[in-house]
Amino acid sequence: MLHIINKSPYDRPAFYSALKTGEGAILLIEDGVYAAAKGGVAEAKLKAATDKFKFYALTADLEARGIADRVVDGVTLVNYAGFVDLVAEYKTNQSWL
Amino acid sequence: MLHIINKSPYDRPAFYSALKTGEGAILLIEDGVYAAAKGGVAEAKLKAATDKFKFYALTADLEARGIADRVVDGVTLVNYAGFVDLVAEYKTNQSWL
Amino acid sequence: MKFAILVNEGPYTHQASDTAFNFAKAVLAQGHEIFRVFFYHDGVNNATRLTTPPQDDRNIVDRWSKLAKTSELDMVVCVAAAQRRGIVDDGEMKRNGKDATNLAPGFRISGLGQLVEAGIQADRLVVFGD
Amino acid sequence: MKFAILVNEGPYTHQASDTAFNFAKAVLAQGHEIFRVFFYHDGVNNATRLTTPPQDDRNIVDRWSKLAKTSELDMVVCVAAAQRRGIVDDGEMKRNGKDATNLAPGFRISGLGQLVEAGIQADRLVVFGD
Amino acid sequence: MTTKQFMFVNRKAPYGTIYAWESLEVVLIAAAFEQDVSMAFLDDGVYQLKKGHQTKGIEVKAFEKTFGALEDYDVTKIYVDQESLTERGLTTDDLALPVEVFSRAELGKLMEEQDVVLSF
Amino acid sequence: MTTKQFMFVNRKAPYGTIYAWESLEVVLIAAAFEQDVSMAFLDDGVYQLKKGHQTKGIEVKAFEKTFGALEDYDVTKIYVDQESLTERGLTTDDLALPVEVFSRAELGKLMEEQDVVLSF
Repeated sequence: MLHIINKSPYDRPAFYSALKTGEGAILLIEDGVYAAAKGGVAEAKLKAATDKFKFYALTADLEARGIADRVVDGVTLVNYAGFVDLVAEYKTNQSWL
Repeated sequence: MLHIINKSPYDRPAFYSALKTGEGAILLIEDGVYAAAKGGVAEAKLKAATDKFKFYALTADLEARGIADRVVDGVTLVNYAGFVDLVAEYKTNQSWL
Repeated sequence: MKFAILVNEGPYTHQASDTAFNFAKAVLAQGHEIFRVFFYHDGVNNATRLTTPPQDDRNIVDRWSKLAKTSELDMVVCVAAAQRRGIVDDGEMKRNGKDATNLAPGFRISGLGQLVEAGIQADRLVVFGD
Repeated sequence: MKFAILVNEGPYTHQASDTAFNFAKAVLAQGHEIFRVFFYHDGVNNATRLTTPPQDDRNIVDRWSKLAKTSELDMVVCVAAAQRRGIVDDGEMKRNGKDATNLAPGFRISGLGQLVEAGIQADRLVVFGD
Repeated sequence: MTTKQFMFVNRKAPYGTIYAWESLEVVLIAAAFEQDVSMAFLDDGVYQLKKGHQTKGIEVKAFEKTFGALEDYDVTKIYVDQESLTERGLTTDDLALPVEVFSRAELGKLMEEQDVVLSF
Repeated sequence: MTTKQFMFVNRKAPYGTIYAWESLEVVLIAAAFEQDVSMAFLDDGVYQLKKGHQTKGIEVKAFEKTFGALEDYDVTKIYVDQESLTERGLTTDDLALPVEVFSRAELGKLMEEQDVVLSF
């Protein structure tokens, strides 16, 4: 399934909570994209989960926050059309609000 | 100074952030009162800080959440009048939103 | 494919309404259908025609209204959530003894059943909130 | 002692407005003075007279209006935040070409300077938000 | 009518925000539409189930009673995350209604089987 | 007019919510009232200062330029929490304006000296 995360991993437990559910795809949007930034504490957690999850991040949100040039390797960038495609691809999606 | 915390320690970093600032008084209100509940992970953090901070919690918020009967020792219960008194007592207060 | 969208936060304060709007446009651009956009919790505040945002900023309410018109979107505001927060159409004004309305064009007020129906009828429901 | 209160969230969604209200009542009951209550961010949504909460629930807007009347509170809504969110009085209606108002009794719309002034004039400023 | 699997994921504490209460209203409507409804409680959402809410002091309506009505609506699939309980020092004895306790990974599997997941 | 020490504490990321932007509006007004203004950035608030905001894609107004205007308003006390930077992999080179970096305990002392602390 597709997990949609819009919260910073430094401010809310949403990202880590979703990681514990097992497997699938995780799309980072809004403040959730901070989980995809290199150099932070969250980087290691994301990398450790790449065997279970495919990671995506919304380009527009990365750009807005000035971190589009420091995305962790293994995270696929998508635009809003790619967001729609991901939702269509997975039968079930969940927003971790 | 008086630090006012209205966020659950399990959902936001506000409580732990305030603890790191040094010393003074901490008033727990709204979802912040979960930091004063016995048995949770936050209990040890609160207890470890009692040498630096005086802890208070708003009774009405503890009661609403059904945890008024399991408050960690060393936390003083106050009503809204006590909340006002605390604000008056300390020259500076800060809400950790 | 048929999409439904749930918006749970009001305009400007949270990015939820912005993201939902950009997602909705992309759904349509990809050739999919939008069965319904449902506004719940503070999301009902997207439906007031009384906002006047700064001129150099986007007009969140207007662009939802315009998208509803050009793409024949069904945009539904939850009646219970709207009553709590003061979003009023003619019917609600009369029923609740109010003296004004503020519902923007393209929105209609209805029950939560419309959200559940959207979940049933659409192939995908996506939630935007805080 | 002179208190000022800042309310940053709207009614019902967050507890901020409830806590601020109970705090304000206690301030007055303790014999202190309230210099001003300022509504900012989504807090401006406390100032709409168009809400109709369920009958078994508290009426957040009305009780602020009543407290303002009985205790002669100065309740100020930030104009810039109000414009973004659609809180309108007669002056704003005319200035921005709107066709309705929704400001509740006891509130007035003014600038952010009123918040800074409250910080300067009051002995204590307490912030309620999310 | 088509019957779908609706899961309501509750991750927020009660009373600090209205999400728990307004979410419960959707659950009841979905049940009235005879959908296959389940509720999952994790993170601070488990606090919603803590028994003994006394909200008179904060002047906010308590909704503990409404949880009691869930069974009348045939909503009996109430799933709770073990780890979230443990972290908060709670056990099922503290909760206002009977629940099934799962690991986070088991909850993940249940989520995956749903048609619609609504989170508040 | 009385001059007081106003500290604005910023702990929220930009763009996900409007708090950072509307907070900055208060800072400018407080400066216009010739108050002794300082800004503290900690937790996710440090992300507000990250340079290179490109908000065209999300269609939201960028406010990085407004930070540049702070100096014109004589707002030069910009305090940043070292631990918050480190946790996020940021250094002062990543920031849009010159700042003073402090430990959390030092920031606590600065907060304590204030007359009014506004947090957003």
